Amino acid sequence: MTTLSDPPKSDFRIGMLLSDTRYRSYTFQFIALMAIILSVSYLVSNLLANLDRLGQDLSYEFLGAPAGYDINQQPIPYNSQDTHLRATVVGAMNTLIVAFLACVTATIFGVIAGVLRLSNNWIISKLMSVYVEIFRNIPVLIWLIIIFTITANVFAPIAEFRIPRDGSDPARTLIFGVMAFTNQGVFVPRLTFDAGGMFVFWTFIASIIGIFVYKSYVKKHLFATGKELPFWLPALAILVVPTLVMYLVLGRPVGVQLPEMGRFRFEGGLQLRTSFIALWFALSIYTGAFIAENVRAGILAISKGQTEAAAALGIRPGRIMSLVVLPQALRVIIPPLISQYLNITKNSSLAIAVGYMDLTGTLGGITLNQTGRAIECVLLLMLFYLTISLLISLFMNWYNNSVKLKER
Amino acid sequence: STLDEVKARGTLNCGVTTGVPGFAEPDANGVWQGFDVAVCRAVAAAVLGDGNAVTFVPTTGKTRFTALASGEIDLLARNTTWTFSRDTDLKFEFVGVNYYDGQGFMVPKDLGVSSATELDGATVCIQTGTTTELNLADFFRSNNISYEPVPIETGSEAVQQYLAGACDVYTTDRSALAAQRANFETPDAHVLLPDVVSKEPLGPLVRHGDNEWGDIARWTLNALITAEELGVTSANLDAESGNPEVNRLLGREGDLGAMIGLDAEWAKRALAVGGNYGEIFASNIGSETPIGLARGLNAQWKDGGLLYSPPFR
Amino acid sequence: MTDTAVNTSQMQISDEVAISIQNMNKWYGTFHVLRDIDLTVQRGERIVICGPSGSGKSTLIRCINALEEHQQGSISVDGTLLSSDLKNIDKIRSEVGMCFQHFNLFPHLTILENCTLAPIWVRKTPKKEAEETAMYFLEKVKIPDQANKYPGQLSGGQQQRVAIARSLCMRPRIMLFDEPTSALDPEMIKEVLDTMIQLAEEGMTMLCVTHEMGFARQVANRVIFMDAGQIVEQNAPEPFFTNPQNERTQLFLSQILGH
Amino acid sequence: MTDTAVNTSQMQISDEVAISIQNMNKWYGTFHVLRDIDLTVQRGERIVICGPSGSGKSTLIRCINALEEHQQGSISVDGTLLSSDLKNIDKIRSEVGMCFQHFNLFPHLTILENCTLAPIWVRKTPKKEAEETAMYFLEKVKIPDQANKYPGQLSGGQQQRVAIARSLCMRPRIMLFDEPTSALDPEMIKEVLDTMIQLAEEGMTMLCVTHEMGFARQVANRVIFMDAGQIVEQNAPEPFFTNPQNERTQLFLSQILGH
Amino acid sequence: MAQDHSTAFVRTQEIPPAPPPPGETGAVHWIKTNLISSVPNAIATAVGIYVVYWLLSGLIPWIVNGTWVTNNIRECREVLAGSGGGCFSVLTERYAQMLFGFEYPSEFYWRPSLAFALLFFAVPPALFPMYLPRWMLIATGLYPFVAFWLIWGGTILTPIGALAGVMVGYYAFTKLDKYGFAAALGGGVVGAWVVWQAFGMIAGGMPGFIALEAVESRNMGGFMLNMILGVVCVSLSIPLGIVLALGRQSSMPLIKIVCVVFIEFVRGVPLITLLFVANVVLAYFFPPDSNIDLILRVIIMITMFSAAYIAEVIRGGLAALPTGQYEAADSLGLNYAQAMRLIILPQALKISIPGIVNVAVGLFKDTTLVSVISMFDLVGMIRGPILSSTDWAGVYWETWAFACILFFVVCFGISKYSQWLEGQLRTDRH
Ligand SMILES: Nc1ncnc2c1ncn2[C@@H]1O[C@H](COP(=O)(O)OP(=O)(O)OP(=O)(O)O)[C@@H](O)[C@H]1O
Ligand SMILES: Nc1ncnc2c1ncn2[C@@H]1O[C@H](COP(=O)(O)OP(=O)(O)OP(=O)(O)O)[C@@H](O)[C@H]1O
Ligand SMILES: NC(=O)CC[C@H](N)C(=O)O
Ligand SMILES: [Mg+2]
Ligand SMILES: [Mg+2]
Repeated sequence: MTTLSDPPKSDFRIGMLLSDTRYRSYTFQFIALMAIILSVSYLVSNLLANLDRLGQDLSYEFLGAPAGYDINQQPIPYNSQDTHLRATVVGAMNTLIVAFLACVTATIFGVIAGVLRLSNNWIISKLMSVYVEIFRNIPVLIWLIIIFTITANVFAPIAEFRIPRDGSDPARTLIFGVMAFTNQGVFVPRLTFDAGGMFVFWTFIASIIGIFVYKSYVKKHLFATGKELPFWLPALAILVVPTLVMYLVLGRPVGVQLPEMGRFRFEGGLQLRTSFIALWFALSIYTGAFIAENVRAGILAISKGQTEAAAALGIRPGRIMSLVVLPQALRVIIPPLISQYLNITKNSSLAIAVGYMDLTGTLGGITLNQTGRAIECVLLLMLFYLTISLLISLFMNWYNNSVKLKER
Repeated sequence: STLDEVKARGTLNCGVTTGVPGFAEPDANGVWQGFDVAVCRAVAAAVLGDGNAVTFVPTTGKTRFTALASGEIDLLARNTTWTFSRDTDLKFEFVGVNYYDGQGFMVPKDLGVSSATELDGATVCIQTGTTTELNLADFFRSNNISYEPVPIETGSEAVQQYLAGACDVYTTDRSALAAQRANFETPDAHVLLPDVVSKEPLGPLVRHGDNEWGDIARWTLNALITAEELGVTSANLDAESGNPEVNRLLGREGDLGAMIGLDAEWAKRALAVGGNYGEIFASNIGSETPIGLARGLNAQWKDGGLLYSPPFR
Repeated sequence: MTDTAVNTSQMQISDEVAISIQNMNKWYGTFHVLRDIDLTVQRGERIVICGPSGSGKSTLIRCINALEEHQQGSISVDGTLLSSDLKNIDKIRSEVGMCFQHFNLFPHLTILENCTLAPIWVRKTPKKEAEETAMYFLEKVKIPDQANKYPGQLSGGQQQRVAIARSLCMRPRIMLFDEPTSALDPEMIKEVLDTMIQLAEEGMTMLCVTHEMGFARQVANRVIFMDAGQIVEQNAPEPFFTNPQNERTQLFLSQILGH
Repeated sequence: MTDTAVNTSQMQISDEVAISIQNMNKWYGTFHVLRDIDLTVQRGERIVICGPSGSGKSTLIRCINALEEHQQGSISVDGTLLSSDLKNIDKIRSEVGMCFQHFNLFPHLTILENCTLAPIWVRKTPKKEAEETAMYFLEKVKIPDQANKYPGQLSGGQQQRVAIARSLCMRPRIMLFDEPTSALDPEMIKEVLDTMIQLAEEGMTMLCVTHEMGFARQVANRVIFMDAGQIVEQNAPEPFFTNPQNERTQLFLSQILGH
Repeated sequence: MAQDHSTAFVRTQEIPPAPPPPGETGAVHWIKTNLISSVPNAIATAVGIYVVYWLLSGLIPWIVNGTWVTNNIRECREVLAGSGGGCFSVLTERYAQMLFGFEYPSEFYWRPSLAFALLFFAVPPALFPMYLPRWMLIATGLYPFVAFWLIWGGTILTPIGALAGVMVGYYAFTKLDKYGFAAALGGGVVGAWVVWQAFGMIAGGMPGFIALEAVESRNMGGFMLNMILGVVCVSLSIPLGIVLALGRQSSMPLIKIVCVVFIEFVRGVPLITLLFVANVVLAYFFPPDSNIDLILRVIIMITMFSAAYIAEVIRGGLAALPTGQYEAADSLGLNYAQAMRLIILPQALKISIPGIVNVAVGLFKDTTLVSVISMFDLVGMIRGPILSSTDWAGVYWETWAFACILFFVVCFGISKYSQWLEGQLRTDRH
C-alpha cells in the first residue's frame, strides 16, 4: 500500500530555526555546542596562559624518571631508583589490595550485623543497631584517624618487645609465640615456599575448588537418588588431606616463618603496618554498617509468607534460608552491595590521611609533589578510579540483568 | 605584576609552615611568630609599610609549591631547601638563604644509637613532599642498609607519631628537629644524631618570571643580613651614621628604593619590624630561646659563617 | 457452581480421627485470640470455617500446622501430638498441606521447581520422580504447560492452582486453605474453586477458611462459624445456612449473603 | 443512558470543516501504525472511533493534538496546518482539548489550580478571571464543591469530570477523548458519559475513542471503525450497528456487543 | 451420613477471655522470649551483656572522673592521677577553635552562631512543607543571604545585590518562559548578571554601608567550615543537579551526552581527587590574575560532586512520574519550561527529597576530607593545631569524641528526618 518516503519538505525560513520543532533542537544543540566549545576553549586558553606564565608544559615524561623515594609496602619489588611509573603501579596495587580486603571484611561485618540486627535477641539486635547508627553517621575519615590513633597509642610500643641492651628479657613477648600487636604494626607468621612449595599451594587451591565440586556432586546425588550424602566431614577431609599428603610427600616444602625480633623491629614474618590496618579496618567497619542495612533490607524484603510457605512444606529453617530466602534476598542485596564496593574503592583514597602508600599516596602524593606535575598526576589518578568504577558498574549492570525476576 | 597586586590588596600573602616552633607558629593570641615569619613581615613592611599587613597561609610540605605556583601566596618562607630542580623544573626563584641547614636524625636516647649508620632496620618518620624524603632514600641506599619509611603529612603529626613510638627515628632539617625537640615534655630523652646527611640551604622563594618582585624579596633579605653586618639594629635606626652604606641602606643617601619600585625608607621599615638578621635569629631561635640554636654556619662571614650579603650600592 | 459437579457433602467419611483439638487456647501477648477450641475432624471430612475478620480463623488453622504456637490445650494430627518437639512438627507438616491467601510461590524458581523443591529436599525423592509427580499434579490443576515458567508470569488464579499442586506434591493427607480465593479477580475464583472441589471429590480431608458460601454448600460436611476466638456454631451446611442457631451467626450470614 | 437525554445525533451540524486529515501515515520505527488515513470532521460533528486494541485509535487522536508526529500526509485543524512549526502546534493545542484514559490530573495541585493553570500560564488570563471560568465549568461537570480538594481525594469519575472541565477552561473548539471511561468502575461511567452528552448537546465538536456503544448510539453523528491502522468503515450509528458492511467490523461488533 | 458424628454442639453464651497463663506476658515472659528463648540465644545474651558491660566500664569512669578545668595536659594528668577520667578541659579551653577555627575573630563568634540558630527557622519550611504555611518559605529563601552577611560580613549591599540579582533573574525567567526554556534560562542568567554587576559597582563604592566587619574566607574553620561547605554546596548543587537531570533526560543527543559524561565522570572518582583538583589544578584554569581562594575552589568542586549525585536522585524522581503528566501538560499547551516548572519538577522533587537528604548527609560527612588538603575544618583543627600544640598533644579521645558527637547529632538527626519523610511520602494522600 504505502511505502515509507520522506515527509514533504517545506521551504526553509530562518525563523524556523527557533519555531520549528525539527530545527529547534538542532539550534539548541548548536548553541549548547558553541557554549561548551567556548567555555572549554576559555579554560584551555587559561590553562595554556598559566602554563606559559609559569614556564611549564604538560608531559608525562616524568613517569620515566627515577622516583627517588621509598615505599614501605611493596607488592612488587621496588626501590627508590625505580621510575615514577613503577611507583605508580605499586601504589595502584596497594589500592587494589586494601580495597579488595576491605570489601571482603566489610561484607562479613555487614552480613553479621545485618543478620544479628534481625535476631530475636533483644540485646544483640539493639547492639547492632547502635553499631550501625554510630558508624553510619560519623565521617569515615574520623573513624580512620581514630583507629589509626588507637593502633599507634593503644597497642604496646614496639620498644617493649625489644631485647634490652643489658640482655635481660624483654617486657613483652609474642602472643602464643607467633604474633605481636605493636604500635608499629601487627606482626604475624608468614608461609615460606621452597621449591615444591608451589605444588602444595596449588593443591590447596585445588582442594578448595574440590569442595565446591563435591558440593555440587552431593546435590546431584540427592537429585538422582534421593540420598543426601554427608557434606561437612568430607569437605573438611578434602580441604586437609590432599594438601597434607602433598606436603609430606614433597618433603615439607612449606615452612612457617615466625616474626623474630631484630635490632629495631620484628624481622621475618609478615608485617601489617598500622596505616594499612587502620585503613583496612576503618573502611570495613564503616562500610559494614551500610552493608548491614542493605542486608537487613534485603532479608526484610522477602515476605514472611515465603518463609511460612516453606515451613508449611516441611522444610527446616536452615534449608529455608538457603533454598528460599537467600536466593531471593541476594537479588535485593547484591546491587547495593556492589555500589558499596565501589564506595570502598573510592574511599580507599583516604589512605593519604594515614600515610598508607596507595595510588593517591604515591602518584597523587609524593610523585605529584616531587615533580610538581599536578595536572598530569591528578588526571592519571582520576582515570584510574574512573576505570575501576566503570568496570564495577558494567559488572553490576550485567548482574542486574541476569537475575531479574521473570514477570509478565 | 605581583608588586602592584600586593599593593592593591593591601596585604602580603605569605606561605609558612603549619607550625614549627621558632620558625613559624601562631602564638596564644593567634599571631604568627617565628624566624620565617619575620622574613614575611620584613617584606610586608618594606612593600606596604606595615609589618602586620601579612596574611599567613599555612602550607604543608606537599601543598606549598602549588600554593605559590597558583598565585595563592606571593612569597613562600617555609624552611624550603634551595635545590636545582625546584629552581629550574618547578620554576621558582630562591631569593637567598636565611638558614644554612642540614638533614639530621632524632632518636630516643634509650634506643642506644649513636650514629645514623646503626639504624639498619629502623622505622623512620619522614615528611612527604620534602627533600628529606629523597635524601633519606639516598642515604640508606648508599650505606646499603634498610629502613621502613613512615610517610607523614605535617611536622606536628610526625612528632606525634614519633613520640608515640610509632617510628624509632624522626628525620628532617636539624633546625626543625631542634625546634620541635625543644617543645617536648622531656627534651633530654631524645638526641640528635651527629650525622648531617645533606645540605639544606633554606630560603624564601617566589615564582619565576616576576624578577622585580624577586628583587624586592631578595634585597629585603639582604638588607636584614647587611644591617647586622653593618651594626644597624632596630634600636639605632634613626641614629646618624658616618657609614655611607648604612645611609644608602636606610635611604638617607641615594635612592636605592626607587630602583626596586619602592620608596627610600623601605629597608628601614623592614628593619624596624623585627630588627636585623641577628636580632631576628636571637629572638626566635637563638641560644637564649627554648630552641637554643647556635649561629654556627649562620654567622656572618666575618665571624666565620656563611652569611654574606652583596653590597648595597 | 453447584450445577457443575456432584454435591460432595454427601460423600462417605471414615470415622478415623484426622485432627483432634482439645480445649486449645492461644494468646498474642495479653490478647486472647483462640478460646477453648474443641474440634475433631474425621478423615475425609471437609470443613469450611467462616466468621468475621479478626475472629481467629487463620490463627486456628495456622496452629494446626504449627506455624503458630498455642499455649494451652492439645492439638494432635493423625495421632501425633503437636508439641514443641521438632520431630513431631516435621511429621505433622509432612502430613498437612497448606495454601495461603497470597499463594506464596517462590518467585525465583520455576513452577516445576516450586513443586519439586520440598519433595527433593524434605522427602528426598529423586529429582526425576519428583518431577513426574509434579507434572501429575500440575496436570490435575490443569496447567502442565506452564511448568517451566516463573510464578511472575502467571495469572493469580494460575498461581493459586500451582500453590495447591505444590502442596499436593508432598502427598499430604490433610489440606488447609486460608482464604485461597480472596486475593483473586472474580473470573479466576472459579478455576481455583473447581480445583478444590475436585480435591474434595477425591476424598481429601480439608479445612478451608473461606467466604465462598456456594463452595461451602457444595463441598463441606460441616461449616464452622467462629467469632471472637470461639467456635460459636457448627453444623452441616444446609441447617447452618438455613437455620443458624446463634444470633451472631445469623447477623454474619445476613451480611455476607446480603451482597 | 439513552433514556436520560435527547438523542443528539440528530442535531444540526455546520458545514465548516473543523479537522481535515488527508492521506496521513505514521510509523513507529518500521512499524506502520496509521495507514492512509483520510478524515474530515465538520464543526459540530461528534465522532466515535472504535476498533480492536492496537488498531491505532489512540495514535490517531494523539496525532491530531500533535502529541505524536505523523510522517506523511497532512492534518489541519480549523484551517491551521499541523506542521513541525511550533506556532502552529501551539495554536492547534489551544483549539483542541484532550481527555485521557487515566485523567492525568496534576496531583500536587488542587482541582481549581488544575483548571486555572493553563489559562493563567498559556492564555495569560488574570487569575481571578481564570478562577471564575474554572468554577463555571466545574459547576457544569457538577463538582464545584470539590474545587479545593486534591485529585487524590476524588473518585475516578469525579477526576475524569475534572479533567474534562480542565480542558474546557481553555475554551477549546474541539474535544478529543481517549477512552475516557475505560479506567472507571462501572458505577462511575455513567456520570462521565452524562457530562460528555451534555457537552455534545451544546454543540461541541468531539472525537471520542470509546467502546460505550450506548453512548455512540445516542450521541455520535458518525462511528468510525479502525483496524490495523486503517479506517475500515464509517457510518452513522444506526446503520453502523445494525448493518455493518465490513466483515472485520461485524466480527468486532459481535464480540463487544456479546458481553 | 455427615451428621452422624457426635461432636456438633452450639455455644450458647460467650466465655470471657481468660488471662494468659503465667509466663505468657510481663517482664518474665519478655526476658524469656527476647533474651533466653534457647541455649544459643542465652549465650548471645551473655555475650551482649558482657560487651555492654565492657563498653560502660570504660566509658563511665572516663566521663564521671573527667576534669573540665585544667589548662593543659600535664595539669590535667596531675589532677586525674590515674583515675581513668578524661581531660575534657581541652574542650572547655578549645571549643571555640573547634567550632570556629583558630582565625575567626573571637569577638564575632556571635555572628556564625546566630546564623546557625537562624538555620532552624530557615530549614523547616523546606523540609516540612506539609505542616508549615507556604509563606514561611520566604525565610528559607532569605536565609542564604542573611547567613552570608553574618558570617562573612562586609556591607549589606553585597547580599542585597545578590538577592536582587536572583530575584530579577527569576522574574525574567518566568516572563520569558513563553519563548521557550532556553530563552528563559538565558534571559534569567543575563538579568541576574546585570543586576550583580550593578550592585557590585555600588557595593564597591560604598564598602562601609551598613557593614559588619569583613572576615576572610580563609579564616573560616572548625565545625563552622563543615557546616558552611555542607549547606552551601548542597544548596548550590540542587539547581545544578536539576539541570543535569533534565539534561540527562533530554531528547537532544548532544546535551544528553554531555550530562551523562559529566555525571558518570564525577561519580566515578573519589572526592579526594576532586579536592586535589581544587587544591592544585583548578587555579590553572582561571585567568592568570584572578585570585580565587581555596575555599571557593573547594566549594566549586564539592558542588559539582554533589550535583552529580543529586542529579541521579532527581532523575529517579523524574522517571517515577507517569508519562501522562507530560502529555497532559503538552495537551494543555504548556511549553517545556512551564511544564517542567509547574508540573514535573514540583512532583519529581517531592519524590526525591529523601534521596537528596541522604546525599546531603553523605556530603556533609565528606566535607571532613578538606582537612586532607590542609584546610582547618573540625578534623583539620583537631589533627593540626590542637593535637600538635604543646598544651594538648595527646588528648585524642576527648577531642575525637567531641567531633563524633557533633557529626553524629547532625547526621543522625537528618537521616531520622529523612526516614520519617519517606514514611510520610508513602502514606501520602496520592
Ligand atoms: N502476630 C500477631 N500478633 C498479635 N496479634 C495478632 C497476630 N496475628 C493476628 N493477630 C490478631 O489476632 C486476631 C485474629 O487474627 P486472624 O488472622 O486469625 O483473624 P481471621 O479470622 O483470619 O481474620 P481475617 O478474615 O481478616 O483473615 C486478630 O485480631 C489479629 O489482629
Ligand atoms: N511509542 C510507541 N512506540 C512503538 N509502538 C507504539 C507506541 N505507541 C503505540 N505503539 C503501537 O502502536 C499500535 C497502536 O497503538 P494505539 O495505542 O494507537 O492502539 P489503540 O487502538 O489505542 O489500542 P487500545 O485500545 O489498546 O488503546 C499498537 O500496536 C502499539 O503497540
Ligand atoms: N620539613 C620541611 O617541611 C621542609 C623540609 C626541607 N627543607 C624541604 O624543603 O623539603
Ligand atoms: Mg485470616
Ligand atoms: Mg488506546
